[in-house]
Amino acid sequence: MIQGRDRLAIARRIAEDIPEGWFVNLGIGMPTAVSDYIPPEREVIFHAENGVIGIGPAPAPEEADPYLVNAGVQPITLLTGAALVHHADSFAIARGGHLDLCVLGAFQVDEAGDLANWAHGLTEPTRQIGGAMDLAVGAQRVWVAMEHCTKAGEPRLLPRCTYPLTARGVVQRVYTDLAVLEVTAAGFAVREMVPGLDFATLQSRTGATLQRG
Amino acid sequence: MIQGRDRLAIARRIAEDIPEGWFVNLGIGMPTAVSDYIPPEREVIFHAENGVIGIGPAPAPEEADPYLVNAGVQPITLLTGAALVHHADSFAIARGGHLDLCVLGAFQVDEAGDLANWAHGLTEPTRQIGGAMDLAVGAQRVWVAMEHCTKAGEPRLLPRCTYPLTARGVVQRVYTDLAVLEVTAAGFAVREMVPGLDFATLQSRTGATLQRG
Amino acid sequence: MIDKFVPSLTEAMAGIADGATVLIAGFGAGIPDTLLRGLLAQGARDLTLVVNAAASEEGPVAELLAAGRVRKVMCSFVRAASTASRLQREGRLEIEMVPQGTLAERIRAGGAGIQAFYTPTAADTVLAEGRETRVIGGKLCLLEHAITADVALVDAWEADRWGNLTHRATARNFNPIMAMAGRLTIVQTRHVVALGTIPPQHVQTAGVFVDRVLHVPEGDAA
Amino acid sequence: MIDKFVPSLTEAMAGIADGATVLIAGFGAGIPDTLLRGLLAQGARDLTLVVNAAASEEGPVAELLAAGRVRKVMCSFVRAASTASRLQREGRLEIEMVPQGTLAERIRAGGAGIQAFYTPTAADTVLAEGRETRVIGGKLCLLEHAITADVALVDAWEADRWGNLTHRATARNFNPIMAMAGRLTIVQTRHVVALGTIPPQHVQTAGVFVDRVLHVPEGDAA
Repeated sequence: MIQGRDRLAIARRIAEDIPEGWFVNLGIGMPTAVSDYIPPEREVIFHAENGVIGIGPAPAPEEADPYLVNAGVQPITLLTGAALVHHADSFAIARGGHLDLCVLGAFQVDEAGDLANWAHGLTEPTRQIGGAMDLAVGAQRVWVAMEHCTKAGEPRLLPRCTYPLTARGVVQRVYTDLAVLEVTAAGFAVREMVPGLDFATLQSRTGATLQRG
Repeated sequence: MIQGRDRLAIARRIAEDIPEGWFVNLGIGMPTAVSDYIPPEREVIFHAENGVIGIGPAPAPEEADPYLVNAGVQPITLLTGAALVHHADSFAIARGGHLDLCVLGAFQVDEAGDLANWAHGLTEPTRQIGGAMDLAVGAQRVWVAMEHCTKAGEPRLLPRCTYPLTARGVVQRVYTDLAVLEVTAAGFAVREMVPGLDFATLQSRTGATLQRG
Repeated sequence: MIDKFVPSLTEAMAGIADGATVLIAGFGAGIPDTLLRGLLAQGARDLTLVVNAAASEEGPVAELLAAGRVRKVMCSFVRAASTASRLQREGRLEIEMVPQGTLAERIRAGGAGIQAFYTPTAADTVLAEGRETRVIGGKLCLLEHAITADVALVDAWEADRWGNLTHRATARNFNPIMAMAGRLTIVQTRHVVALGTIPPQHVQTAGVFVDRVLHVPEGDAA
Repeated sequence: MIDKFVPSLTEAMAGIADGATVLIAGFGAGIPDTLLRGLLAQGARDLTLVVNAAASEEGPVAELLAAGRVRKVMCSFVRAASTASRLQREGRLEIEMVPQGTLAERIRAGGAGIQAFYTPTAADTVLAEGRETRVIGGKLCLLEHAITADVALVDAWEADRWGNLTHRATARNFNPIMAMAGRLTIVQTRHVVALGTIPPQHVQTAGVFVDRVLHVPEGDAA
């Protein structure tokens, strides 16, 4: 039995790859935890769609300020050096190419780098576009954090997304519970597997054909 | 010999027609003086293209702050209640319909309300577009302050402008040294003449056919 | 003397017509909740609401929806378990999904006199189906039109009698741009300050965008 | 540790290539005069300058023009008695006249990832000849493209090591939006402040837009 990374371990793994000085937006859900694993001496500046540049650690519950929340409407603190702007200015940052990285959750990613993360289908009543379409096309880099398969065991890494797209050809890397993969011209290239996992097993859990290393 | 209004008297005449509570942009030149004739108890808020909302009286020369200027790069003061914004936000005010009035200088105005105030011709090396095109199409009302004729005695109020246009069909009123005229569907209607001036004389100094009051 | 303060919620909400488009600011924080209750009481019907999220079964937006007062919602986020989704399934509500950044930019464009713009956001998604796209600077772009509205409902932290506003922390969000885009911009403010209290360089929403201001002291919901 | 301060004007201006497009902020106040002298000394040629006015025969913009370093100027204002007009008459300079609000909006669009927009400004003037117009919402509009630039030269009053800036009074003008639109944004600041000195809600240009900051104490022109 392979011990895959849990959600926090995926976030921690992503944090390892973010260098000092980057401006980064973290999507709602799994990506939000990434900032918890950036060592304090490494200055990385996190952005939220609702106008925060420089999110600090989560406050103790009794110190939460209802006027200070992130894009998931969770209480936050501000780093020393933070800035606050309005929503259009905040998305000017996201859409204008000023974010070095955006980490998003996804339902599906395909080997062309297409991203599907807002609906399971067009008639589905839950439609969580939020800022994902803006971030996906606007950020310099898009990394995805997600489970390798659905709870039902269906692959999420596909030759072609079947859910409605968020954006086309934008994903550069995918971090899952099982592996780190890069989207290349030849498709998904496996950069890293969790200990004990072999390539054939990873391939069996993946809808698209994987490239070695 | 008719005593026409001088430049400051034109400005004073315009000031009479501006009610309390309006947001007003004053163009460079003659219009700038309009604010001097608004009585202090009548709150009118003046805007400048370079990001000022709430221009106060001109400072004494020794109190001029080089960091605080109007769109003519003249020193200004700020009213209590003023706000400062950047250039795009300032033009969002002008272009977004938020100014009740813009008072502009002009070379020519025609009976369709067309305004020409940025160049005498297309090859002329002085081209002072500045913010006039933005203001002329964006403000709720455009009033023009100008001499009725050029120094050479040529009329400036015409059936059709001969100089390059700033904007088409935007001028509602013209205040000159001789008269106050309104642009109507039937052309220029004379609302007021300076004392001693008769209609025939005014018509003789005007390129377009005038309508009586 | 310019004084945009109104003494009551009824006067704040006066004149909103049936069929009006209403911008509703807020994102977790900065929601004009008192004005929304005022809109509920005021009675206007056949409304179009422009709001970031219609994700709830509670609160004044859900109540407006449940009361059958809304024809259409433009938003970036709906949930299955929301009044909006239920009404849409029942064929009683139109929902237009708009990416959040495009929503913000369309509202700003409306306030700034920009009629329409091209953006890469959503250009190669189902949201672009049947709509105008164009390649500009090598990027596929979608034409998006400005949003202006009859009414904007805005929350503020401080306001002066000219309508100059500050917004506290992330309660800023949509408030300044919705204030710009409303033909009638109505503000609820937690604090009233004397003219000149807000330094000119710290005004976050200039009074030029504001029509009426209602003082709603914090914790006071009426 | 993020530290955007550079110790010298030479380092501030390093790497500006021939053929670069350079945004030059300022409007009476807020002109990055030291950086402009640095650009003059740095030597890049064949430049396109985007600046509100090219109206003078003196000062560093006129010197850049006179030195034959500039291919094109985009501006809203030129005078007959200016170096720009003289060079244009001699066939040595291209001048693109842009209405000031359109200029500001095109720069903001560049910084905000908007590829192009429709505006009524100048739509029925000679500036629109041969260009795309369209009636939107009953208004004749002109298609205007975003301006992005290789370099933005920006003036500030205060800066911290992340590049958060304030601008004093009307020295703000084009500075925040040009900072957004430059791929390399270089700032001269009158004052250096510790991180956190500028309250988050009072930052006028966020450090996310800034690459390098040079301290130029007031009155010191080098």
